[in-house]
Order: sequence, then C-alpha cells, then structure tokens
Amino acid sequence: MRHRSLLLLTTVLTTGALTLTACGSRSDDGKKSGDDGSSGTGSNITLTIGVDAPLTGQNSATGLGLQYGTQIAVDDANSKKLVPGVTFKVKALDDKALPATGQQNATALVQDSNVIATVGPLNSGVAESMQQVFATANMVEISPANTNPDLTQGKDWASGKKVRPFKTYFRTATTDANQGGFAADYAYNTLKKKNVFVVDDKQAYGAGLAAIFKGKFASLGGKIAGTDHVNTGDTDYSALVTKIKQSHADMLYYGGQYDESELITKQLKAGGVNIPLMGGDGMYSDTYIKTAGKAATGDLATSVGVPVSTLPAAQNFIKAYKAKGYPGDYGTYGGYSYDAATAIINAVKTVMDANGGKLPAMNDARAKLVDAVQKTDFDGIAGHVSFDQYGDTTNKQLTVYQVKNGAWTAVKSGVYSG
Amino acid sequence: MTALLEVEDLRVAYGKIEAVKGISFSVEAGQVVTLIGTNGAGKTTTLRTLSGLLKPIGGRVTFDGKVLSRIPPHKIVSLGLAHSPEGRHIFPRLTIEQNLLLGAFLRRDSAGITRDVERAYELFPILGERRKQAAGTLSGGEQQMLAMGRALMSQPKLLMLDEPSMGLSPIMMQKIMSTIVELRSQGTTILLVEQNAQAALSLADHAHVMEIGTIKLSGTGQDLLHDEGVRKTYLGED
Amino acid sequence: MTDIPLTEPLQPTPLGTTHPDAARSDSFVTLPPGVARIATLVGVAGTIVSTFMSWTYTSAFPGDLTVNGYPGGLQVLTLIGAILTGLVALGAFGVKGLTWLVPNRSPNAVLLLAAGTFATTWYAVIAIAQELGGLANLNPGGFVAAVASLVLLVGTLGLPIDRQPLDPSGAEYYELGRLSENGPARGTYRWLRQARLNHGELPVPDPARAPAWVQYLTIVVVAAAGVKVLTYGLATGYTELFIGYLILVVFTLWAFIAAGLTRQFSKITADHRPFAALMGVVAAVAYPFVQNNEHWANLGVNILIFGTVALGLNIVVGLTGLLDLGYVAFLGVGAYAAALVSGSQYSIWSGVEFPFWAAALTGMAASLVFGVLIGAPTLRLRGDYLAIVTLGFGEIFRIAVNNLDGVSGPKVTNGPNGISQIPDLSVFGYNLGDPHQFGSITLGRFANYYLLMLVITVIVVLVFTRASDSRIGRSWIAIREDETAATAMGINGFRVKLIAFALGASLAGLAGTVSAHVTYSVVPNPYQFSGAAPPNSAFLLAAVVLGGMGTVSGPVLGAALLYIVPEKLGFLQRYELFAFGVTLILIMRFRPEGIIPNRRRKLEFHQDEALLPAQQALGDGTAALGKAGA
Amino acid sequence: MHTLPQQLANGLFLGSMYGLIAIGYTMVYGIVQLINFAHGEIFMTGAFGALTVWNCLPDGMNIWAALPLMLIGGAIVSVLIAVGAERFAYRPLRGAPRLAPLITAIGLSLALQQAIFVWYPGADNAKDFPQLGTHPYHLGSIAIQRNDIFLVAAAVVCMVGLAAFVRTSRTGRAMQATAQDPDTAQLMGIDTNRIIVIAFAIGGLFAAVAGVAFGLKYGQITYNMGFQAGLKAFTAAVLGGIGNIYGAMLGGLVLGIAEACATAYIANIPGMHQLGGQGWANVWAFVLLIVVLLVRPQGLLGERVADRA
Repeated sequence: MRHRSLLLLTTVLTTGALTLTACGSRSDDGKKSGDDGSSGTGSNITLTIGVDAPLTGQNSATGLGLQYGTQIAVDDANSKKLVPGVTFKVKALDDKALPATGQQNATALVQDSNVIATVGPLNSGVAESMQQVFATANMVEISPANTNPDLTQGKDWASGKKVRPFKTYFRTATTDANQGGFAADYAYNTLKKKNVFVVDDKQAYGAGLAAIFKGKFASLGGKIAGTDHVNTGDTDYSALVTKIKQSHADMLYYGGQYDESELITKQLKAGGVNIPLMGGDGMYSDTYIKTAGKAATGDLATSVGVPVSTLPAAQNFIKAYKAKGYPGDYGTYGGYSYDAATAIINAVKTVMDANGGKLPAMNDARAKLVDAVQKTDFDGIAGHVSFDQYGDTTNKQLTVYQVKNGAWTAVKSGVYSG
Repeated sequence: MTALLEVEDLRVAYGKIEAVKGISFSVEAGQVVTLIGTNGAGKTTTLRTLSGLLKPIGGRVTFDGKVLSRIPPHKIVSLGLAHSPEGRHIFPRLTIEQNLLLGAFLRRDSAGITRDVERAYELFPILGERRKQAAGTLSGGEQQMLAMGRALMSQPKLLMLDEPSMGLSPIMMQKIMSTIVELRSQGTTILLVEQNAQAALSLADHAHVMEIGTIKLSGTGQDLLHDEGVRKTYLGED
Repeated sequence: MTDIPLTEPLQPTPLGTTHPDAARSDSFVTLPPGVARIATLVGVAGTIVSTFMSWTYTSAFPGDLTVNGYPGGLQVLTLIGAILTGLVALGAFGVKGLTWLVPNRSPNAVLLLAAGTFATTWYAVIAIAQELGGLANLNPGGFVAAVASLVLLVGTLGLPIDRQPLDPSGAEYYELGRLSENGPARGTYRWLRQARLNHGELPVPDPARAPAWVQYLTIVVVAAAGVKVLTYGLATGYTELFIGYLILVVFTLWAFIAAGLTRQFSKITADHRPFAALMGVVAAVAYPFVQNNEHWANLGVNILIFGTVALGLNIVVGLTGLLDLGYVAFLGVGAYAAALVSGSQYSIWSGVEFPFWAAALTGMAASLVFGVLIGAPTLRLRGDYLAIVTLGFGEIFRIAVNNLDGVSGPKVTNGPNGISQIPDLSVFGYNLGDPHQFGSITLGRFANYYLLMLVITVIVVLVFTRASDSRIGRSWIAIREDETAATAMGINGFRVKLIAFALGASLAGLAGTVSAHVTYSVVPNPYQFSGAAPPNSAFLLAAVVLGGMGTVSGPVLGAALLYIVPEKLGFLQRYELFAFGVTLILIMRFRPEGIIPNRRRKLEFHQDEALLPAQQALGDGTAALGKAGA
Repeated sequence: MHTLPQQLANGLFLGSMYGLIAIGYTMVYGIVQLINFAHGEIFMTGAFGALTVWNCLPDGMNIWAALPLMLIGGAIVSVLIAVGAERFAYRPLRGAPRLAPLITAIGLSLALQQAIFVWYPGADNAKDFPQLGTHPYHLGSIAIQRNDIFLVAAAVVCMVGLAAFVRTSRTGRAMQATAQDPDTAQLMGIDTNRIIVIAFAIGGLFAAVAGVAFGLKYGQITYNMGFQAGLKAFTAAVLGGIGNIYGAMLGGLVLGIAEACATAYIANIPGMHQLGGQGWANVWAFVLLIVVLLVRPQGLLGERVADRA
C-alpha cells in the first residue's frame, strides 16, 4: 500500500521510456531510408527493386545469378542515369526455395515503401505462394526463371482455355510448353530419333517439361520407350540405366536440373548406353559439361533466346559479372534477370514521364507500373523483351545446344509456334 | 599396520539427495567384512563408489596405500580391487570362458590366466562343463558363480561381492556361501554386501549395519549376530 | 542407483546439506562499499548524459547518432539500459520506494544490468569505429558513453555480489578429465566456478501479500511491456540496432531473474492463472494492432502455426518421451486435406468447398488417421526403432505426395505443382482475405489469419495443459520416466502412447489446415526432415528442445526464435545454417533443458552435476536411455 | 527377365556402400545407444578429404598410385571429425536424456555440411572426383565397373578385417563387453571411454573408405551427399539389426538390392504400374524396413535382448 504511488510512478516511467523507444525507432526508419537525401522533394530519390531467390543452400548458385543479374542491371541504370533523378537499389531476400519463406519475403517487400517492384523467384512452387501477395499490393513481379505455364495461363492452358490469374505477374523466361515442344520437334525431325526414354525429377519444372516433351514427341509419331522419375538428391542411377538399356531407346530426355542429369549421363555412358541425353535450360550450364566430363559429349539442351554470346550487350554483362567477382551462376538466368530488372527500370521512367517527371505516391506508382511493364518493348541482352496478354514473354526464340569439344554449341535457333 | 581398505567419512549423492552420509570403516587384509542393511541403506552405492563407478562428494578412500578419488574404475581394478556387482551383470552374449577371460582383461600373463581359468572351473565345476556356452543361458545361481569367478580372475587383493545370494534358491545360496567360506580359508580378503544378514554375519570377521546412508552399528560378525536390535530388525526375530 | 528414488519431487533442501560452505557475498573488484555505490551511480548518470550527446559526426552509421540533444538509435538502448540500472541500483541500495524492484536486495541484478548497458554501449562504439574505419569517427559523446559505462560496470563489480560458495580447498574436478591434474587449468576452472552468481535461492517477499489490484496490475503491465518490447525488437530497422537490443534484453531478463522479480511474478501468475492466461491472450491479440504491419503479421501466423505443431510434438516427445523424426508430415497431411476440400480448382474435388470448421475437422481427422496408422504397428517397438520408422514415414509422405499426380501415381495431390490458388477462408461471413477496418487501424489479410490462428493456438494450449494435468498426462509422464514400472502399475503402455501419438498428430493437422490457406498453396517440398528454414522435422524438434521440453511456452518461444532470429540476423547469410548447427550443439552442451526448463526436467538433466559426471556418466547414460526408450 | 542379374549386381554395389557406412552407425549405437546422425556427414568429409589429397598431388598422377594416399587422407579427416565429435559434443552429454545427443547430432550434421558448403572452394556445386576408368568389364551379361570392383573389394576387406578384429583381439573383446554392459566392463578394467573412441574411429574410417568409393563410383561428390546416404545407411543398420556389424552389411545389401528391384520391377506388377521406378524406390525401401520391423522387431540379424534398466 505504501508502494502504491511508487508503483504507479514506475509504471508511468517505464511506459514513458518504452514510448520513447517507439518514437526513436520510427525516426530511425526515416533516417535510414533517407540516407541519400530526403525522398520525394528533391532532385534525387532512391527506389528499391526487390529480388527473391534462394540465396543460400542447394539452389543458391542459380539464385545468386538472379540477384547479381539484377544488381548489374541496376548498376548500369544508375551509371547511365537511365531514369534521371532516381537511384536504384537492390534488396535481395533469401527464400531458401521454400514457399512459406518466399511468401514472407513477398510481404516484407510489399511492406517496404521503397520497393517499387520485384524480380523473382526461381522456383515455380515458390511463385504460387507469392503471386497473390503481390497482386493484392498491385506490385509488379517479374520472374526470370519460372516456366510452369499455370502461373500465367491458368490451370486449363493445355486445353486452350487460357486465363491469366494475376495481372501483376510477368516473366522473361519462356514456358515449358514452348521449350518441351521445340525439343520434341528437334529430336524427331532433325535428329531422327524415334524411340525416346523420358525421365524427370518430379519437380514442377522438370516434370512439366518432360510431360510436354512426351506429349509432343508422341504426337509427332515417335515412340516413348519408357518413362521414369527420380528424386532430387539421388546419386545412384544404375538400376535406371539398366532399364534404359533394356528399352533400346535411342535418346534419353531428362526434365530437371544439371545436378542430377550430369550424374545420369555419366552413369548412362559408363553403363555402355551410348545415346545422347537431352534436357531443358535447367541443364544448359557450363557446370554440366565440367562435371560430366567426356560423358557429356553429344548431349543436348534447349534454352530460351538466341545464344547469349552472339549479342554484344550480353558480352558486356558477362564481363561486368566476372569483373565484379560476383558469386553464383549467371549463365542460366542471369541474362533474364538483367532484362527483368531493366523492364522495371524502363517502366519507372515511363510512369514518371507520364507524371511530369515525378514519381507518384508509392501505391499509385506501383499500380501504374503494372500497366507500364505490360507495355514493355525493348531489346534486352537475352533477346527482345515484351509481354503478351498473359504476362509471358513474347520472345519465343529458342536455341538447341549440343556439347561439342567440351562446350555448348548452338546447333539450331528458331521460333517455336505450337 | 594400516588396513588394506580405509574409508573415511565417505559421502555420495545423487543430485541433491545424499545416499551415503559420511561413513567410515576399514578392511584388513585377510578379513571378511560385511555391510548389512535394508534396501536403500546405501550399501550398493558404497560399493559402486569404491570401485569408481560413482564419484563421492566428500571423504577419502585409501586402498593399498593409494587414494582412490581421482582414479577411474578401470585403473582401480588394476590396483587389485575387484567388484562383483549386484544383479551379477555377466555378459550374456559371450561364452562363459570369454566372460572369465574378460575378468583377466588387465593381465598379460597368458599362462597364469589359463591356470586361473582352470582354477575357476575347479571352484565351480558346472562352469567348466559349459565353458563354450553363452553366459546368458545359465541359471541365476550359475550366473552368480560366473560373476564371482570372473571377479577372481583379476587376482584381486580385495574382492567386493554385492548381494551374491539375491534371488537364489536356498540350495544355490548355500553353495555360494560355502564358496565364500572356501575363499576366506584361502586367504582372500572380501567385502560382502548382503541382505541375508544371518548368512553374512555368520561368516564375517567384521560387520557394519547400514541405515539410510549411515553406519548404525559395528562389531564382529558374532557380536552382531547376537545383538538384540540386529536380531529384531534384520534377522526377523521378535 | 536402484535404491534412490530419483523421480521424487525435490523439496528445496536448505543450503548446506550438499555443500558444506554457505553461499557468500563477495565483490569481484575490491572497492570500499561507498566508493562502489558512488561509482555505480556516477556511471549511470554519465551514461545517461552521454546519450544526449553526439557519438559520431557522420550520419553514415545507421540510426544517425550525430544529433546533440536527444538520443537516437543505439543511444536509446543505452539510455534505457542506464535508467533501468540506476533504478535497480537505487532499489538494491535500499532507497525507499524503489526497493520493490529488487525484492531479494541482491546487487547481482545491478551488476547484470550494468553489464548489459556496458555491452550495448561498447558494442555501439566498436561498431561505429569498425564500420566507419577507426576511432577517429567517434565524437566526444561516444567516448563519454564508453568511459561512463565502464565506470558503471567497474562500480557494480565492486558491490558485494552473491556468489556460489567457495569450493573446498581439495576439491576434485573430475569433469576436466586429464586437465584435472593440470594446475593452471584447475585454477582457472576453480575461479570460474567460484565466479558463478548465486541468487536463485535468496529469499523474496511473498507477493501474495500485496493487494490484489497490485497483483492484477502487475500482470497487465508485464503483458503490455512484453508486447512493447517484442514489437520494438521486430521494428528495429537495421542489424546493429537489433543486436544491441538483443544484448540489452537478454541482460535485463537475467537481471530480473537475479533480482527475484521473475520468481515473484511467476508466483503471481500461478496465483492468478486464469487472469494471467487471459492477459497473455490479450497481449497476443493486441500484437497485430500495435505492430500494424502485414509482414510481421505474416511472420506471426507462421510462428503460431509452427509453434502449434511444436506443441503437438511436445506431447509426443516432451511428455511421452517418444522420439518422432517425421513429425512435419502430420502438418502436411492436415494441409493437404484442407487444400483438397478448400474449393481450389487444382484439387481433385474442385467443386467441394468445406466451411472452415469442417475443413479443420477434416484436416485433424486425416492426421489422426495417419497418426494411428503409423503408431499402431510401431509403438510396440523399442524407442529407437520408432525414430527410424517415423523418419521413414516422413520421407514416404513427401515422396508420395510428390508422385500422386496421375502420372507417377494415382491422381490425388497434383504432384510437385501442388494444390495452389486455395481460396481465402471465410469465418462467420468475414472473409479473411480482405483487409478490415478497426477504427483507425486496418487489419490486413495476414493479421486476420494471425487472429484466427491465435484462436486455434489457444485451443491447442488448453488441450495440451488439460491433457498433461489429467490422468492420461500422468500416464504419459510415467511412461516417459520408466515404461516398465508404469506398465507394472497397470498403465496400458501401448494405448497411452497411441493416444499421445494420435493427439499430437491431430493438433499438427489442425495447424496444417490454416497453413494451407495462409500460403495459398501446398506443395511437397517443405515437408522434409531437415531444411534451411522452418517448418521441417528437425526444426520442430529444435523448437521443442530449445524452448524447453514438456512446457507450453517453450515450444512457442522456440518457434518464435527460429523465425525471428534468421529474419533479423540477415547479415549471416550463407553462414546462417552453419551458425544454427553450432548453436544447437552449444545449447545442448550448456543448457540441455532449454530456455524455459520444466522443473522436473531440469533436475533430470542436471542431477549428475553434483555427482561429477566424468566417469559415472556412462552407466547413467544407458539408464536414461532405457528410461526414455523401450 | 534377363536384366535381373545386372539389377542384382547394381543393388549389390549400392548395398556395399550402404553397408560400409552403416557399420559406423551400428558400432556407435551398439556401444553408446546413440543415433549418430552426423555420421553421413563424416562420410561426406572423408570424401572431401580424399579429394583434397588428390588435388594436392601432381597433375597426371596415376590414380592407382594416388588411391592409397587418398584413402589415408580421407581416413584422417573422417576419423578426426568422428573422434572430435565424440570427445567434445557427445561425451559431455552421456548422462543426459537421449534427445540431447540427438539434437547435438542434428546440429553437428548441419554444421559440417554447411562448413564444407561455405568454405570448401567450389563446393556449392558438385566437385569432380577422379575415377578408375569408365570402361566396364563384362561377366556374362553383367557389366561391372572398375570403380564398383574397388567398392566391393573394400567392403569385403573392411568387413573381414573388422570381424577378425572384434572376434580375436583384446580390444575387440573389450568392445563386445562394453556394448553389452558398460558399467561391468569398467569393473573388468576396461577403459570404456577408450573403447567408445575406438568405435567412433572405426566408424569414421569405414565412412572414409565409403566416401572414396562413392567418389570413384559416381565421379563427383557434393556437400550434401551425406544426408541421403546416411539416411539409407541408418535404415540398413536397423534393417540388419542395429548393434550387429554383420547385420549392418547384410542390411545394406538387402536395401541396395531392394531399391534396384523396386526401380526395375515393381511397375511390372499388375495394378502397380504407377508405383514403381526410381521415384518410388525410397518409399519401397522404407516400406521394407517397416515390414521387417513388424515381423522381426530386432532386425534381420539382431538379437532380442531385454531392455536394460
């Protein structure tokens, strides 16, 4: 009882102190973000482009390619002053290839009032949990790597009933539908393969790709010698190789990443089955050749766009990437990430130009950016960048590469049309 | 002459529960000393502490002139202190012979070991008959014999026997007790822990009665055998 | 060991039964008592003053510590630390009216707070010097802060600190192994042992004697402060501030323990359990209103989901002692079941849309069925076999849902693409997907789900506590402690274990139903044994063990840490998982009972400390194994 | 079904490797009742140790000449890590309830994996490992790789050597005694701590041999190869009867053959055409384990012993 007043006093004191901390934190946020000057009023504002990809763990080599591909695009834009008065920054978050983590990153990016749009993610499964979050916030999301057709064309795309589920979602990578079909066409008509064994890794990308290849190849009149599925992380494929040997297939099509296909091709050739292995852009990587060694010779991979090495812009990108000593693998999706980020940067300029050279309030800016990105039209480092009514890239240019003399060599480039 | 084993104010605890609360006693070479008492009196704890399986929180144990407190169990064995644990604890999946050989684990004199194995078979002929059999197949009494034989294999200066008669039929118990008498007559020093006070007291030179962690009463075996209180409490007479 | 009743609850035995020497008060630095007190107060004052000065001239260091006149960033933390230290010091010195802050009058609390203030301040100063490149970047304020906090620390070191009794001069340190023969090692170890603080058993006044309204008010204030401290930590905008915050919070909590405040508080909560629980819930409900940020609400939902699953696992592991290494599969079963009946167009029953209560029951029922299916054949086996079978089941689940897409298996789960575009839940006509206005505060989608999940968590906590206090709960504990003895007492071990397994599974399934809706999609790959982020079976076990087995708050706290720490310590990046692994090892080594120990458990873990474990441990280990196993 | 002999051979090779790793699990479990979850990572570090030796050797060195050095290098790394883990992570927890060492093991496994991933140069992708050659020998219709011959030979040598060691040597007897009753073993004068260290060391040694065999067989090693392999080896150890070294090898072989056959033949069973193939092989492996445990809870070669305490 005699403590009563003192208790109250201390309570008030504590509450006061805590309130003080709240004020402190609020002003800190402002100060931190305003490092380079106060936003909105002055000549120079800072905008952040978010990146979501697996930056640690198993897929991180590819994921870091996304991050630093975007980073180089942002550096280029800043040094060339592509958007006068705006300095771009990258905020890269690690989704660890997990959907729930990707979603947390999406909400974090949406909450950050400096983030204008996002590049990513790598995995289609992660994209599913993020799309709606960005759609609700009217924020553009451009994936340089998702290939699952469902993401842009809805569930029934195969039957021709295409519905775009989210108008904020775009991608600079082409869908499995194109790649798988193009590969089947090449295998049947150019390579004259008639009896193909199809294996996939049971991941969204690989299984989708393999299914489309299989369907197209069969419809062309080819025979499917057999199918099987592997688990990511498997290392022993000897039983599978024996099965393939018995099927007398003349080619193996693999839907999946190079982590598994480099082992499969080695064990295939060692098992005396000298047939080529063909895959998608998931194994179009120098790592594949390096690790598989001689066994890779003659293997094939499809990839989107024209060969990166033929475009001068891409050469600069590769040079910049190497010069900065960035970690990660730029080969597979780095170029698309660069183009995705550039599409966002160009759209920011469009939005600002339409608004008298000033950026509208963030909510408004994000919404307007969706329309601007939809109208994107420029030549990127991995080909022409523009989006169709589903948010898919219109760049249907595909190339088949074959391993010759220890390097991927383009053997056919073309446009796939159904 | 100092005693072979000297225990001074030994205290042992499990966590905060003190199981042995400062006991002192000694064993002279050639003697049979017994600790008797009810379940939970701290007898087994005392033996486990002497052989190093438990660490005391206080007190001092001297064996053959050496302080035991910082010595791990396997080194204590090498000093000549053998412990045949409560519940026998033979190695069930090894043969009888392998069990006996393990008893001589620290010895390097193969001829002597062979001789002692034979001596064990003489002491317990049943073991000799079944030497290649897995020890787990023996009956309780036979396992007890094996445990004793195994403890003797290290040529101990002091043999500690923990409840050798536990769970045995009266005939088996008789056999075990007569073996102890025989060992005593051969000059083996024995520290015997028993619940069967009658048997233990009748063959002991010295005896100590333990109750909840302390020594309540000490004397010669015969003295205690005739002590009024002991008779009432431990020998079931009123 | 057989003759010692280890499981008997221990009475707080008076000191001196095991240790001959009584506890002591002894300062670390020899100072005249008056000088120590004055140094302490001077240090407090100096530190407070320093926070109103500029610490560095450039705003390049986050938080802008250049301003004279009012504190910012890390300075605020130093200020709070200093004020608290000052108040507690005055309380410990017996200044009337503040003594309630230090009920046991121990200066240990002052020392710990001073150490926290010192650590935070010096961390800030060193961070400035390091990030900006050199001490030259410090303004006078920074030096004042460093010196004043050092004075403060030294002053408190001179106070008569309550410490562990001196070891007897001939004490043996068996735990050092071979080093125990080594003089310097022994000396150091001895010094460290004797340096340990000892405030756990100092008497404190019984708070029950205070008027009831004070007790209620205390609970309210603590709950409010808890929310405030938590939200402040979450809102820290940059890593340096978060680390400073973490240092200060840890030391402050430790100081409150040292002061005896936590003991009093736990007495109060024990006396007013329903009210305390209510306030806990109110605080949790307040969270999305106070921290009105969709990202943190999203994190909050995930923490609650994960924490709820961990609570379910706690029944299996913590109470019943069954080792389940594939527990995340039950979360997956619930999530998939809910997704299938959610009305998603990707579900094989795309027309079917259950209301939430029915979907939740479906998820629970599905998990329950799987729990029984796994448990019935395996719970009769020895404990270690259960571990491998559950691990196998977890793998089977993930591979199976990955394959059941009509191509490599029957069409059920849509394979690796999973079931996506799961519609938002609607509860009482209230669509959780839409933001809702509450006065001036808008609750977004994740805040809605947070509140829904909170209701479920509360239900699960109730189920957990009711179950553990009931007959069946006592049977679980009996089984955990000694299955043979429990069976001998007439407990049907198999049935009791199966109930634990099934109950734990259905709670996880319930959480799964919400998680399916929160993430819009269910895909197979999160349901693995170990991964880089929660949820996975290894992280679930870690949450239970880190937090404290057998308790309610432990797993929830563990879950929160597993989400918040990686979120906040982003700078660790690729070292994060390595650090996590090392942390697990260290925690198991030094605090195996978890952060919030169950009283009984704690005894079990530390019982052999007094026994000096080095040699004895082996035999004890197998005994413990047998206990937990079977 | 003329592929059966080849599939059995495939299973045998895979199973030999499982068996080699499983021995580490089974020995440690047999003596301290600890599921050493980090054993898979010890196997992985052994492979990386061997690779490091190879990389330090002059270019173009004959692989046969390098192999003994690689084995020694791998063994040093694995044994040091195994023994270090025992000394500093597990031993202090010997009195604690079983969950504590288990969580420690999970933490250790994560830490080792990440340490290699982060600090071993280039380990974020698969690392090349030299091979003995990729041209198979033919034995009837069976193609056998040189690398597989090394694997089987190593497994046989290790098994025979270990069996002889355990059965005839003094330390071997001490190991058996410690496994059966550690307290009493101490009363026999056995330094059980030393025995435990030896068990960890032998497990580490075999894991290193398996790691080298893995590298030779697949021509590449990865930082996360220990998880899958460890999981399978642990399954194999339980399948064979945990605590029994012959059981570990047998369990490994059974598991390997079961996986090969599941990949090859399950799909041919009417009504199961979708449930076969490599994708389901792991599932069938675990189903086999569960069935065996239900029929014979002690494992194939395990002995039914009463639980202690």
